[in-house]
Amino acid sequence: MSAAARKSVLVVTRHAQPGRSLARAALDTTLATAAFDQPVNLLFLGAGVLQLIPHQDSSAVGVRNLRKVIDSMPLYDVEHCYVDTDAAQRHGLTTADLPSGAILVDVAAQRALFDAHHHILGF
Amino acid sequence: MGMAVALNYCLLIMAAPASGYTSLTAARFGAAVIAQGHILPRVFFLDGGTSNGLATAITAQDEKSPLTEWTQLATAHGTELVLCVSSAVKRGLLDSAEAQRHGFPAATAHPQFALGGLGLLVEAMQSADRVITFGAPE
Amino acid sequence: MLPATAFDREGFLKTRQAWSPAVAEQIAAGEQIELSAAHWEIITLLRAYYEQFDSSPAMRPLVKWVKIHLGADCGRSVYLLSLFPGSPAKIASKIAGLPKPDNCL
Amino acid sequence: MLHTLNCSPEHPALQDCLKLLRAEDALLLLGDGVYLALAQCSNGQALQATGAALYVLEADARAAGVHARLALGFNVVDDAGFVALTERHARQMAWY
Repeated sequence: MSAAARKSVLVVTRHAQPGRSLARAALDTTLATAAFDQPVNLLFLGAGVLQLIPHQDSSAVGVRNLRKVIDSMPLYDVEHCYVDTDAAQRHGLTTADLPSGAILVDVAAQRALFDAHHHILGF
Repeated sequence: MGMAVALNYCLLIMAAPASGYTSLTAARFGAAVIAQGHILPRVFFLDGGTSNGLATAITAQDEKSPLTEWTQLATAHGTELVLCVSSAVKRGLLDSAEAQRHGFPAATAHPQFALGGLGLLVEAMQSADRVITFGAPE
Repeated sequence: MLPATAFDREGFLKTRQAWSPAVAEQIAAGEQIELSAAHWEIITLLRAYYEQFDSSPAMRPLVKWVKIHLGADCGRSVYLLSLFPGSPAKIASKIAGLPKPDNCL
Repeated sequence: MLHTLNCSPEHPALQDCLKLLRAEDALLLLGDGVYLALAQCSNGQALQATGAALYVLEADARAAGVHARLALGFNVVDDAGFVALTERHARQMAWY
């Protein structure tokens, strides 16, 4: 498949975890798309930013630590992820809390992301 | 409305059949896509959506069964129905290979659904002109 | 030697805590692999990956992870294939006592 | 682009959708989303203010009883109409 023929995918993750498995599904889809060498970006929108709270310890509930998996994205060559500025502020997340390579995006920049990809997957 | 070219569609289903009628809407949409002259080579079921492939789901006689709607789509038009394998096995949906691997006597996924990796979604998205997602609030 | 009941049907350790270097040798023997220093480098890196990212890597991130830590000569899929023929991410994870890399990846 | 909204008027997804909705977009209400098309729904009025083309899926509107008390400005589409919306718009975002 030539690079020009590749279709880019924007994954929009809008739900918090560990309450819902959708957050995990969004991340798995992002990683799988990247693992198959297809262009993909991940946007944390609304309550989705809550997935980024640092120092998560899910050992007592017995599920995988989602934030740690999020931190592996650069190894899948997903160098950047996009984070809803308003929602981050609303939930008290600062730049220091975010994964390396995170880019804060206001509504206009979020919309530009929507328009810049071939497909959008809403989780 | 005139349509110049047939488009290639891929559906991504996240809605579970028992939590509302979104999966019925999605199956109807799939049929309408084909009726309008487009092609629908693959429907990918992810997360709660994988329950659409549960062979043992019982629907009341006077209601529509999502399982029947999906399998009719597959039978009539050759649409491939793929359940994300890790979402599926978590929910007890096993094909005969997975059932054997985990030591269960029989498959619980309907035989017209295949278990497969997210790579099959990635592949479908690459060839699709349209990817339409169906999710539902819990 | 751990009994067969310590492993699942595909030979992955059921509990990560049961792992030891001796167990790694046992699993590797089952895969017809004799562990060399080069194998151990990768196994140690894989266990560090799991510690940091709470998941077993797919092939692509594994290659990159190895490249970061051992340099470009080792951070290549052919190199990993020569050590763990067939499916390096899966086989090396198995020997390192980690869960099977996610089916979906 | 096409937005589909499948949640009640009280759900936070609506606020996110409202922020991203542009006048050149289309929005199709599905499932519990059809309640936004009720006359008198203030959130429905906020949707109208975006200038986007607003649609309600016929089967779902009927199932909810909304078809009989639809606000002006919401167009009813059947399944073929839904497909036509996806023909016209290359991208879809599902809000739920």
